[in-house]
Amino acid sequence: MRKLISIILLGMVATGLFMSISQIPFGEPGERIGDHFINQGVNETGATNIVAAVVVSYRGFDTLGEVSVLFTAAMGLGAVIGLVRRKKTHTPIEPASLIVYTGCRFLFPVILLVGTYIVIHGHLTPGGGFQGGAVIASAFLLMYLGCRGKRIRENLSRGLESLGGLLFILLGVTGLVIGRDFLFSFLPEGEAGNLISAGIIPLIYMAVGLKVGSELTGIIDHLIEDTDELPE
Amino acid sequence: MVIVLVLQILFVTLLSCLVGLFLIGLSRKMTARIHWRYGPPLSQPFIDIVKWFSQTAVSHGKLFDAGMIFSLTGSVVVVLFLPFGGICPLRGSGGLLVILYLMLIAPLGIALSAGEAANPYASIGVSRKLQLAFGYELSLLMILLSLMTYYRTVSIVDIVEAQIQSGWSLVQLPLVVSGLAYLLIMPAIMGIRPFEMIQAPQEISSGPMAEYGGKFLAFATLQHALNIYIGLSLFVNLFLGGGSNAGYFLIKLLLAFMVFQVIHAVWPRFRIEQAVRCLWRWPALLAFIGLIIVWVTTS
Amino acid sequence: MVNPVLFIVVPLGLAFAIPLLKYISKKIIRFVPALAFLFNLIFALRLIPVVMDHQVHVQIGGFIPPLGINLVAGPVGMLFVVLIALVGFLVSIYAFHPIKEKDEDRYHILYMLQLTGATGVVLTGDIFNLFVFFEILCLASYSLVAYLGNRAGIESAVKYLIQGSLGSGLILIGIGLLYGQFGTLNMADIAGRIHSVQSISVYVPLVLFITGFGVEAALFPLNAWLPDAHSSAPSTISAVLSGIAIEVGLYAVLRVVFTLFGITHMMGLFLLLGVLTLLIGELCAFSQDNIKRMLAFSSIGQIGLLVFAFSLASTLGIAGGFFQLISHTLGKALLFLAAGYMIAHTGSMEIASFQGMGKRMPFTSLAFTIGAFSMVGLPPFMGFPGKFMILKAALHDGQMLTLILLVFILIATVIEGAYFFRVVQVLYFAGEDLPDRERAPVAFSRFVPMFLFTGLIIVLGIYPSLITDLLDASALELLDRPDFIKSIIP
Amino acid sequence: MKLEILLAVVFGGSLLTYLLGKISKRARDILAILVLLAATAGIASLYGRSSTAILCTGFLDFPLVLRIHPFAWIFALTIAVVGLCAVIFSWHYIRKKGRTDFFYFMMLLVISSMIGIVLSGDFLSFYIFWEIMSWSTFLLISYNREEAIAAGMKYIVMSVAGSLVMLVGMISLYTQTGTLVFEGITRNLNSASSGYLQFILILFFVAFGIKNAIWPLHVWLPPAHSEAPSPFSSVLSGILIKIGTFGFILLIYGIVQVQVFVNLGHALFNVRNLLLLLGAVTILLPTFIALLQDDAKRLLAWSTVAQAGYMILGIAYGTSESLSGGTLHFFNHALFKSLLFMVVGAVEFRTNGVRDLNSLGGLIKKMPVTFAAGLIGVCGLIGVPLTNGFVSKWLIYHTLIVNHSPFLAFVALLGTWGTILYSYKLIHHIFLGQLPRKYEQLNAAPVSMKVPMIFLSLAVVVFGVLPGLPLHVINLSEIGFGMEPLAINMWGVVTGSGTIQMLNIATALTLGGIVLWLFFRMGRKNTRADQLDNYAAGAPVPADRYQYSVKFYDPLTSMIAPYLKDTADNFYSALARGIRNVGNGIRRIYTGDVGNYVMYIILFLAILIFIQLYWKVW
Amino acid sequence: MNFLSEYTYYIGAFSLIIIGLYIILVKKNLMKVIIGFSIFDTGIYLFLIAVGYLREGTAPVFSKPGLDAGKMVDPVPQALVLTAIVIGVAVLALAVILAIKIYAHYGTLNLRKIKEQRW
Repeated sequence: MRKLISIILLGMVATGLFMSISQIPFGEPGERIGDHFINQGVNETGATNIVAAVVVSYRGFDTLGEVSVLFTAAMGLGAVIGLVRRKKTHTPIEPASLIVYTGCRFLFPVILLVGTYIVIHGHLTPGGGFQGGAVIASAFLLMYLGCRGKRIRENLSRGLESLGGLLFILLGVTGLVIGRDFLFSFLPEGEAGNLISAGIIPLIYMAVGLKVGSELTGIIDHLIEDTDELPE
Repeated sequence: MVIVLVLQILFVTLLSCLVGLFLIGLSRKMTARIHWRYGPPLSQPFIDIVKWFSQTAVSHGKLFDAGMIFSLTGSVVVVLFLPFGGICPLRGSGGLLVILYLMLIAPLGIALSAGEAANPYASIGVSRKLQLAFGYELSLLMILLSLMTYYRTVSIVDIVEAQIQSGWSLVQLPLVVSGLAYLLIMPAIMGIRPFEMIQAPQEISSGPMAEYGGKFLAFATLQHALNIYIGLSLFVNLFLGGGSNAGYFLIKLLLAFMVFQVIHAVWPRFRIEQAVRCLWRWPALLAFIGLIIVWVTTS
Repeated sequence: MVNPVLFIVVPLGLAFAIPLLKYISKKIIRFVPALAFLFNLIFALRLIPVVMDHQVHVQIGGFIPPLGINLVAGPVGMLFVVLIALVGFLVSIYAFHPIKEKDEDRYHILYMLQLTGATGVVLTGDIFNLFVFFEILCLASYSLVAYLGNRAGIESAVKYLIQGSLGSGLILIGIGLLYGQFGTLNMADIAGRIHSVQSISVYVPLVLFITGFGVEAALFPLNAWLPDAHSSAPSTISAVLSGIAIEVGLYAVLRVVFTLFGITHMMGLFLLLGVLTLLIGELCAFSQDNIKRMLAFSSIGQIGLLVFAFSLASTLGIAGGFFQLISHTLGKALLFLAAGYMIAHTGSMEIASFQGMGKRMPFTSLAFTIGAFSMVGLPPFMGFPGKFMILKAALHDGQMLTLILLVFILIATVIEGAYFFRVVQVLYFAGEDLPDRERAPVAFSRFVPMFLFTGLIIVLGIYPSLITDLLDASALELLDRPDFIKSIIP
Repeated sequence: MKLEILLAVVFGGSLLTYLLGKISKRARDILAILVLLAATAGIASLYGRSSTAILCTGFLDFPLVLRIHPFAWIFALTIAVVGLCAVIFSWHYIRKKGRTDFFYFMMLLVISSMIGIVLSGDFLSFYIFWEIMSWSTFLLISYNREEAIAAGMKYIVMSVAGSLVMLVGMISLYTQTGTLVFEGITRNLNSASSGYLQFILILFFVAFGIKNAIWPLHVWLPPAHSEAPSPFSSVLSGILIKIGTFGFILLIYGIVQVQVFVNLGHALFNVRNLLLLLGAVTILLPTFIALLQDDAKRLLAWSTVAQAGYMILGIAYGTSESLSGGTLHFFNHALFKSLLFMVVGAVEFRTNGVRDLNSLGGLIKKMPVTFAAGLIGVCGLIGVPLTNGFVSKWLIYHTLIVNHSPFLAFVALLGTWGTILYSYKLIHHIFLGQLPRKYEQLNAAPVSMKVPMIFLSLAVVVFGVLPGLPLHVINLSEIGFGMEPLAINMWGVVTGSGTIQMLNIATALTLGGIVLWLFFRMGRKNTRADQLDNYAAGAPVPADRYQYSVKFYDPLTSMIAPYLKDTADNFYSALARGIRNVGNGIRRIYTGDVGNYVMYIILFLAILIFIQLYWKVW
Repeated sequence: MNFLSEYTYYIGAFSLIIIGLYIILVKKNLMKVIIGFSIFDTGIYLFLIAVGYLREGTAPVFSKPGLDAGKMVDPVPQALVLTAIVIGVAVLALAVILAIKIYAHYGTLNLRKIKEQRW
């Protein structure tokens, strides 16, 4: 009965959607603000990776909102779990096998390096703060899977998190302080292609990378703690 | 001019009391005659009143006396408003409505004094008296309203003069039904059999009169006499043309009384619910039809 | 005059800073939200006279509107910013007293983020940015509903999350469709081009937006989450949810309907929807015996009334709608705070357990009664001018449909009166008479917000003309689209 | 004294009383009485003057105007006087009870809002004061806890419904005439079609009918009056009901102009006949329901409903005599009804809470002054000639008969006889008959209760004997309404087709009384017998005390009881139950299962899309 | 016929969305509903990217100097998707945690049984 109703309803929604996309030509180059970004993107912002330019400088406010969404999620998680202090004594878990242990000890710094590379070169090559941060977080995830029982210090990750956020906001506010708009890139674009270029985009991306990395690790850390005390 | 008024007032009150008492005596004499016995002398009520006044009465408190005086005053004042033949002392100050309202002072006064007497039997009597009054009021109101609508006036004196020109209203075509209804409720108004459960001597122990003795009994009888007089005079004035002078008026009064006295002599006494049911059935229907006829014809 | 961006950035910055402040001292964290919203309140109030004659536009990142994101601080926007700042500030004072004994920094951060999201939604002029801030508001609300961690809170939070994120998904599809057709994300830009396209492909995004934002704005079939969320959240949060979150959802629907799509001939549909929501909200509230669920259903009812007022699409109707919106926000926030304080005292949410509260907590019961009387619309309080303006607009409108719906509104108001007065009677007159001395002390942090709310309700009830000119300006902004478009895209 | 100062004094006074109550109870009582004294003096000083004053220039860009004219003056004075008596009466009555500050605050608030209503010059201030009166009355009615809560709820729901209907009527008048001030509305209302006028009349008729307790809308009154504290129920019954009457008069005579009202709409089915019919039913049914009541205050409450019917008859009939009859009856009823409630209140105070008629009796020995006041009040209620009720009833009967509508007159007169029955029942069960053993040590009503009672009973008698005083002021107001006034002199009414001169009736009664009293004293001195030493005509005298009160008018009441079930009340409770069940049914929509909730969202989306696909709404 | 070939991406995206919705509507288990959400989100992201796609377009990154601007894909939807994905992650993380807590409280994930908050 429920299936039948949902099929009928979804059929109606689908017809609506299909009727509406008849106006949107697939693949044809309609006049869009994207063309402006592609043509003038490099010389306006100095970043070769146009997507990064759009994400950070043109629509920087979205990214700020983006970061605060992630921050809300992290805080929400912490609030819902409601764990205050990490309980020292918890059920002993058998250590991972030797191969896995040494493998992850070896791989951990490499993944970290790759992550930071992606963050730093966000404005040049595809990637950026979010993707780099995710990679960094995956490094820590590997640590948790590999050598059980090791934990990052709780308030370190939280400190880094809020530091990244504050850095982002301070960069934005300096734009205001110097009399221009919020998130105005006050640094020189520099010569496209090399590392120190594209105004404040790299700085923002570093702040975002720092924040996303520490945040996702925090989330993973919370999730792992929480699974310990689940009723068997 | 004021002296004439005072004289008229004295004349009307005294005469009405005398007529009332005489009628009570007459009714006793007639009932006795119908019952094949001699019956007390005509002047028996006067003798009783004198006797009662000489006895020491038992009183239950100030309201007990005040209530009785209040009720008798009410009846006396009503008499002043009713035209006695040509004379109507308080002609200009309010018509039938005022009479109607003044007529309710008497039962109220007796009810208050009987209530004060704190005798449960007296309270039962009072409740019966008020129920009976309410019983016949239903039809009486309709009859009076039909009269007032027919003659387009509220004052009773105008009605009497109108009847002098155009003849008795009993015979006027639209008022016949109301007149009939009035005939049916007359015994209840006067409190004579078949509606005698309040004044009847046999009911004395559970009537409002239970606690009355001596002066109070005298006042109660006087009040009963005036009540009979008022009922009859209303009937005569409203339906039988009221008489141009006192003589005609008294004759008509006597004739009307004789008619009801005959019924009084032979009829048994109703219980209170039979009385109310009887009053609310035929007389009310007739009065209602009368009112409709009058309303339709004179609109 | 301050740059409107700061209304979003300052609370956000402080929210990010709280974890760091924890190192300095645990005590001051409780005062940070109050500080942030006091700042917002003061500067927003200073900005209102400026906004009254011309809209303030702010580009982010120095790029002109269709390319970058721009903030539009018109009378409507500032009206909401002031409202959010005011309620946020007062409720944050109420929250000086900790809700759960454990450290509260997460609560304060989420609380600030929720209201920042709301301020962002109200100010932004870009649909994707609207979606992002809307998402912050919803996400913070989900976690705050689950904050107490008890059985009811978690269940309501899950249900709220599922329905909310479904709504957000639909909004995202709508944004995709709009971008596909018009190639721009700026509201004014889209508004300018909306009529150049064949109808069905514009209608579907409209419907998607209405459904998506409608979930948060608690229109009839979409508001199943509201009763559970408001009754199981901590009372400060239900005050904010009822006072601000659904109003901001309604603002988003209004902005979409009036400015973005500018439809004025489909209003009959919304009139019916509004009255349906009103009737269902009031009828359900009538048969509740849990006080917070009753207040939640009454919020649904009031939202129905607001939708009816706004869909009259006349300056009178919209100004009346805004006035009733403000009176509902203040009234409902006061009711939830008072009810929360009483629940904390009696321990149970059942109305029957509030017997004799008039003696034990005289001030809170007085505040609750004034809030209830204002919601029903009795004269000396703020509800009356609101209802009066809506009725005037409806009768001015004069169509047959409006008059018939008016009858239903009257019935609903009578029902609303019935269940509010029942609670007032339980407070003062039910149960046996307690001796006077048994009076519970009123904590200072609980006294100030309730006192200020009550004061505002009475002052605005007696002198409504204080804010009517702001309301007329905002009605004008919503109604004449072309001037809104011209001012942003020259 | 300017109008807005008067209102400021009264409203400020009520607030001050509440605050002062926190400091010293006695000061608060005195202040309450002073405030009302000042109000009475202020209103009295406005006699005969008709002026307007601006209360506040712009509330939602509507001017709030105050207006005083003779017609409003009568109402204002009655409100102030009866309010003053009630507050004096509650000096002792409320002392032992709880929450006395709240009681005084609400009492003064009700009285001041009523004065506000009467003095208002435009519909908006009229409505604002009306609502303040409603909710403060609600709080006062539910003051007595247990059953008073249901009574309060019933009252407030009906009065909120009524005031909403009035609000709609008021605003539609605004849309029609462009202004809310009464003069403005009367000026440009003549352009309105008769259908629109009838619609407006129906709306206002419902709103004022609820407050005036016309038959189908009277349901809240009996429980409200019997559960409210006695001083308040005397205010409630005496004057609050009459605010509806004031509204009627204002609407029919002030705004819609009576000649327009009289010949409005179809010959038979128009608002006037509807009003007259309902007025007649309001007289008949409640009078006989009052007969069946065993609770003193409920009996009086039903009697208020009945007396309100007389006023409606008077007002709706449209001639100047009927208007003066209706208004005079309002004035008289305010006096004797509040007196009666005070009498019952005093008895209730002394026997601490006993209102059941069957368990009282014989209190005349213990509370003679209260009895005297009660007797005069009852005579006023019946309309015994020397009291004020008689004149107003006579006026109403006279117009009905002369203007050829005898059936209405019949109903009214029958109502009077019903009044006699239940008033005697009230007096007999409380004061007459045998004194129960437990009330032997009862002492008389305290002085603070005696003063207002004596004052009111004097007023009842004085205005009974000298009806010219109130009639003169009523004439002034009728001239204000543009109708030709009544030919009156100090002692009564002199109309062509029937005059009443209270002078003659009064002298006749007093002289007759004195003569008969002398005649009575002529005989032997009576011996006093103890109350219980009764004559039982031989039947054994019952040892303990018997009071004949249960089923007092039994054969009559058992005959009419089956016809007197309060159908309106059953209808409303059925309606309330229906709404509750619907509510319960509807809330089942929220089943608690997220699957359904998500289904609703997609359903909403699908419906909107279906609408577009099917009907091309866009 | 060209409809199918021309709009394959859109059809793919919408079918993912419809499947996701179907799962949310029909499934009893909370985790399956959450999975349904992720499918629903993926469908939306695919639709957003499809909107910005250009036939034979390259990624909008000027890694090598000689790239032609005209052939590049529209970067804006990609920016939007980037933000939307992170929002999706945040919501899913919260959903999972709440699912864990639900299981801790109720002992079951069957949505038809978690019905205490109703009416």
